[in-house]
Amino acid sequence: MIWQVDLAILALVVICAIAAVTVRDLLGAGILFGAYSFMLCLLWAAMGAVDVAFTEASVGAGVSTVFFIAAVFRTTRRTKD
Amino acid sequence: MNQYPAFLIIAPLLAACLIASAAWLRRSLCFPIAVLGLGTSFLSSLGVAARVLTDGHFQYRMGGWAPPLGIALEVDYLNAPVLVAVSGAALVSLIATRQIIEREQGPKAPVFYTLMLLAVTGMLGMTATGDAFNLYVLLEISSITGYALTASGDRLAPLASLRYLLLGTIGASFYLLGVGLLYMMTGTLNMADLSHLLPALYGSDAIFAAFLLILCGIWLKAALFPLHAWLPGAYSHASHASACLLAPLMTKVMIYVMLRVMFTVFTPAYVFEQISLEGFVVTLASVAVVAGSLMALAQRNLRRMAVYIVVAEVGYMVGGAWLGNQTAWTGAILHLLNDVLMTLCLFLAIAALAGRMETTDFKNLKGLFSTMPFSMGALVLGAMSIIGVPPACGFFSKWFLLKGAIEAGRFDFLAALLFSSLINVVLFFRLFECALYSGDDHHGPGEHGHIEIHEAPLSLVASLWAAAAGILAVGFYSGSIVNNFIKPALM
Amino acid sequence: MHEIVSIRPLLAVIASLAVTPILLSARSPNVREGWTFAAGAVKLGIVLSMLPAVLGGNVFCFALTEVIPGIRLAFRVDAMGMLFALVASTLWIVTSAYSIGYMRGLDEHSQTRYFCFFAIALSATIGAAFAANLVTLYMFYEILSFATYPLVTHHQDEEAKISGRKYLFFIVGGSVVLVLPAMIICHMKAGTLDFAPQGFLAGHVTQGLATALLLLFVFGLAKAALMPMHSWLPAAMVAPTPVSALLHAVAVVKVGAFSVARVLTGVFGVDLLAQYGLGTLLAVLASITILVASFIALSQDGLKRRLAFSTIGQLSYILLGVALLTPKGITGGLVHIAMHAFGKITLFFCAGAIFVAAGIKNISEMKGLGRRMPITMGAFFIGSLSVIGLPPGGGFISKWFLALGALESHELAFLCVLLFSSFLNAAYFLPIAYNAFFANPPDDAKDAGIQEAPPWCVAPLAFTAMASVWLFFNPWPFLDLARLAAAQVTGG
Amino acid sequence: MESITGLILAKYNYWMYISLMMVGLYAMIAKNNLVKKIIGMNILQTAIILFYISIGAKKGATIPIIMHSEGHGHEAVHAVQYINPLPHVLMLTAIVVSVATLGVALALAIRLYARFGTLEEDEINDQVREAP
Amino acid sequence: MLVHATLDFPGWGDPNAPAHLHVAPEYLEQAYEKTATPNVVTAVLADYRSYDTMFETAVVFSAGLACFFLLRVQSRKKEEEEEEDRYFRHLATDMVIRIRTPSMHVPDSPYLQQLDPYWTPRSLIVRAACRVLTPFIQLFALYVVAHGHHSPGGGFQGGVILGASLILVALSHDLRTSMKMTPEKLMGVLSPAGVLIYAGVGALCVAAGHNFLDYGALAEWLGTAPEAARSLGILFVEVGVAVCVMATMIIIYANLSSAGGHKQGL
Repeated sequence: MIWQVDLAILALVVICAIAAVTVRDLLGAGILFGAYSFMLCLLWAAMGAVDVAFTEASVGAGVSTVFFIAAVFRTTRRTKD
Repeated sequence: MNQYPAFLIIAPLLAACLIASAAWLRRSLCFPIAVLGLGTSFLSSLGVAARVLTDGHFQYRMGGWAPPLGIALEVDYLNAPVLVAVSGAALVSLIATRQIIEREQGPKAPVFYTLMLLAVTGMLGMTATGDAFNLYVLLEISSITGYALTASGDRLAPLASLRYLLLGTIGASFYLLGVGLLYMMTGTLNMADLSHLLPALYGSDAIFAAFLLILCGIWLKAALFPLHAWLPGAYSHASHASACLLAPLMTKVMIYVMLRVMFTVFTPAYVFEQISLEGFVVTLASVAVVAGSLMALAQRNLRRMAVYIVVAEVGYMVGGAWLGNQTAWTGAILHLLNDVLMTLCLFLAIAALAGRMETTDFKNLKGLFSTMPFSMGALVLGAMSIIGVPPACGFFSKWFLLKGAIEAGRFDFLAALLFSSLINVVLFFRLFECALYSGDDHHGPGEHGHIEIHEAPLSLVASLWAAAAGILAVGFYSGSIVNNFIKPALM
Repeated sequence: MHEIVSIRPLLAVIASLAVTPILLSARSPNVREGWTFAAGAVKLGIVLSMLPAVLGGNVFCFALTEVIPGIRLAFRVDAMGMLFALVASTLWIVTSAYSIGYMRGLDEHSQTRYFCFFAIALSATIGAAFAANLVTLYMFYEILSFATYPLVTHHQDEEAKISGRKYLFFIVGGSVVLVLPAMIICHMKAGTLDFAPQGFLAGHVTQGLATALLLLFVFGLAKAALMPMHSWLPAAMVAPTPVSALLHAVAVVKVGAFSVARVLTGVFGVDLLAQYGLGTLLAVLASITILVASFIALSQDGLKRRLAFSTIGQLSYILLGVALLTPKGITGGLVHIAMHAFGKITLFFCAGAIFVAAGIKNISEMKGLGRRMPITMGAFFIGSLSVIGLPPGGGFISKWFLALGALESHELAFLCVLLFSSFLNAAYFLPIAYNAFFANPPDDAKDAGIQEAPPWCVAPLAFTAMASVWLFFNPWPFLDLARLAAAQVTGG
Repeated sequence: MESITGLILAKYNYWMYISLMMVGLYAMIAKNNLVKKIIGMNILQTAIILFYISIGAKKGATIPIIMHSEGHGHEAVHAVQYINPLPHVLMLTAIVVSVATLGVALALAIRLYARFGTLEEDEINDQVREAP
Repeated sequence: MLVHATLDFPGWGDPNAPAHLHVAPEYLEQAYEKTATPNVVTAVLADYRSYDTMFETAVVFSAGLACFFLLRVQSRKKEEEEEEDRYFRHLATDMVIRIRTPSMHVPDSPYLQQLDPYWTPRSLIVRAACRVLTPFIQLFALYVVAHGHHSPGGGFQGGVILGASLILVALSHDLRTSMKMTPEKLMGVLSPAGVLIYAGVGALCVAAGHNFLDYGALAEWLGTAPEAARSLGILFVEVGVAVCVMATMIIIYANLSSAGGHKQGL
């Protein structure tokens, strides 16, 4: 495995995580969380944990994001922080 | 082949699934199935305890795989009585709260039963399992159902429940991380296997970090002061039915997990010789006891008072476990069992009272001894136990705790315990003073005045008295419990 | 000395407890009170049935479950316990009769509750008398505290509440904070808590620890009302008079004094106390209490309050007697349990009867009362004599033995205390009787004629007054029991 | 200097999981918005998953699916060739747990919004204080 | 503290780290022989540690139940009392009718279609694409479940994908359409049924005289070697997991997106 790619993905993961908690829009936060999950999925695939990557792809990037969006749709996008 | 341990845990799980299915078909079946499930579980726990008495420690291999490859249930002197207490208390509280559930939840009552059963499954599983990761999964089952159960209550219940969820998840994550560290350093998840592999690594910082993380996680879940922030809200706003199930069991099972981690995974040799945290933890426990008692004193509502008593009781057990001598451990384990009964009795009584009036504020309790004599009678027994009056069981565990504190030379903890007992006297007699006197101040209705007895539903009162009788019975036989279970467990 | 294993002690304890459900569910007051009497009779019968064997030097034993490894809930009926149980169970019947008269006479509320807790309190008293070890004693001691709380606060007004709080604070606080740690230390040092006739602590404790333990016990057992742990007692006089009578002249305070006596002899042992000079220490404490309480009593106008301070003083006689550590002194102390009980209960009954019949609570209003209530005031006079320790009151016997004990131990100071306090007793009791018979009544009550309390009230007080006199002439079996007990504990 | 760089490089996954955990904890504690807190919670959980997967990683090994063919399936399997499967198993479970927790948390958030009309914790607290 | 502890860790990817040396090799070296399942992850998940996995399924189940419990609004009367606009579209003319008061008769005819208040015309392409894609996704999901022995995947992933495909329908059409395809009642029964299948297989093993979840016990009944029986046992429980997960995902989505009303989703 190529450590540069690995490192790049890791960096992206952290960036997405920080972005998801700082962005001032809950819908955006949800989407960024989806991106974060997807990056993690790539990371795990790179580490050889295919089953986990598969699950993370379907759960984290898929269903969780949908849950977030559904919840935000039912409540509000507004956030103070 | 002895299948009791499997039934013990699977019976409530199966019953939960059956209820969830039956709810769509025939609602009236739900409650009997629930009772059946928990009843089977209780009987199995008795079977397990009997076997432990004759054979000592034994193992049940799930899937037939020997640990550390597979997961095994390990039943020994320590958890057999805890299993009996948990399944028994769950059964009692299920039967007791039926009316409350049906009234409050209406068409969702079957879901409530299912959640209750799943929570009990999780707690029983946590108690019986011999695998550190399996414990996490079961912890999450009882937590997730616990969040849902606490969210059903008054207006503020969802807020309290969400706070509980966030803190609870932090606690569980810490535990998981700690287990991960242990796995990384040893390569196994089985508790017995861990205890064999760990001595070689005792100097390691990672092991120390793992121990701290696991402890912090458990303390968060067990609501040890100052990590107790979630508990008062969660238990005082939740529905009475959920409080009756969770308050007696959840913190106690977490204390059991702490004992298991201290005794089986890390041996006392590590906990008390390699690292010297006991001074700090016992001080913390003393503070917890005092703070819990004082906060209870500040409450003007019976239910909130009871909730803070739970916080103080957690301090008792944690302190006992960390005093570091046989006597204090005996006290902590015995108090764990007793506290299940005491808290159950207390919360059932509160549920009974609350069923007959709007709030449990002290000012609403006037004249209750006349109108609800049976509920109040049981409450008196529970209060005696919490104060520590023999022959109620609370006295005997307090005895060991005090003795352990003296043996360890921890007079701060001793003072905290005595102080808390004194505060408990004040707490309960303040309550009884209200309840003893009817509304009019002087010379009540006289001999000829007739007071209508207006009791809680029969099932609730009967269960309440079952708990109260349990308090007395455990009190009378606490010597046998100590000799037959706790002493061998500490060998 | 034989140990007889028998269930009788347990039966004696639960006899009155067993009727509480019946009392609670009884529809009519007559049924309720009938059962109260029945239980009292059964209890007395059981206690009496054990008397001959105990007088013969035997001991009844019965053990229940093991509550702490090595410690069982157990009963052991020896001479000392028998003496106390006999007093308590006899006086219970009398007090029940009196309660009926008093409660009905005043049409008090919640009578069912009253009789129930009365029964529980008595069970606890007998249990304490028969306790075989410290844990059992502690258990019944605590149950007694809780069972008497509703009785003390029976009137349910603000004063009763405050008194109830004070009562609980001293009694429960003392037992939890002082006695419990002391018990645990004893268990740690000696490994047992079973009362031994000559104590079990000998050889296990140093002088400093023994002193500390002694202080923890005597102050922690606050029912004995050793100063400064006495202030609950006058406060608790807000209770209805029969409660004050039985509980604060007989059951509660006597359980305190009895427990202290039991702890001194059964835990420390006479030899240990003598060896470390602790007897003298306790005797000094008791003497101070006696004198101070007597002086305070002099200044009280409320009859019940004066009686209360008198009780505080008299209780310390018992402690003083035991603290003298001589056979005569201990005999005197123990007999004083019985003699004072009969004398003081008479006085309380009289106070109650006066209140029921004339509505008077204060001594200053009692001038000339003897003409209106001759029987009551006559009984009061006899009771006073007994408590002061003048013949023909039974109290003379106990004071005599106390004085002998003081002589025997060559402590003339304590003899002086005894004599001087008796003088004080006379000073605060005799004027009451004198004024009642010889002073002129206030004008409005001059020609009232005879106005006695209801017969249910008068008969018991007449009975106890006569019993006091009878005990002077024939102190059997109390004196025999006390002598036997003193012989057992001093190893003589 | 060399050694520190080496240390950082050799264990960079572990450093990452710690920083992710801190991000998650920060969001859970410092953020005011409930959904933000929930996101933080999930980040915390995934950080731990990352930690476990990093434990399982093995240099020069392949995914834990045993190579086999129907004919001669019984040649010896060398553990060193395959990545440690156990952490993967555990983390499958952990992911499931995290999505379950997420569902419950969001459900609670919706309930709260329906009742208080806001997701900001301080605003909810104000409302609670005004009308207890 | 964590940072300090990290210094004590074995290096990343070190094959000689203790984690790799104790239990893991045994799994790797024996799993195929004993369970006839090449995917070691699946073997460990559903056989060695199947007790864990059963509770994992139970966690999912309880989460679904919790969402249902927390959000679902069932009292129909209350809903109708709420004053709420409802929109209907006449299919033939595309005319939109608004009905306001609850007392008014709610038309229930095949020519009218109820619309959400926030309704926006949806892209035909998205709709059609979703409709076409859904069966393939579902087919793939079934493959994932069934082929979990050999390739990455298994009951859980398959279940999630199945659930996701139905959520996709709900997203592209509306919640009502998907609720018609997957009625709440069916899902409500399927979700516990999944756990029941799992625990039932375990209980069957007990009935056959072995320990709970010891699939080897099924060998006699299935007429196969214990290894193959284990493999089949894994398949059975995977199906249970898939059923439970699928049903639960749909329940959670339906409740979250409609805040419990099940009337109008996203």
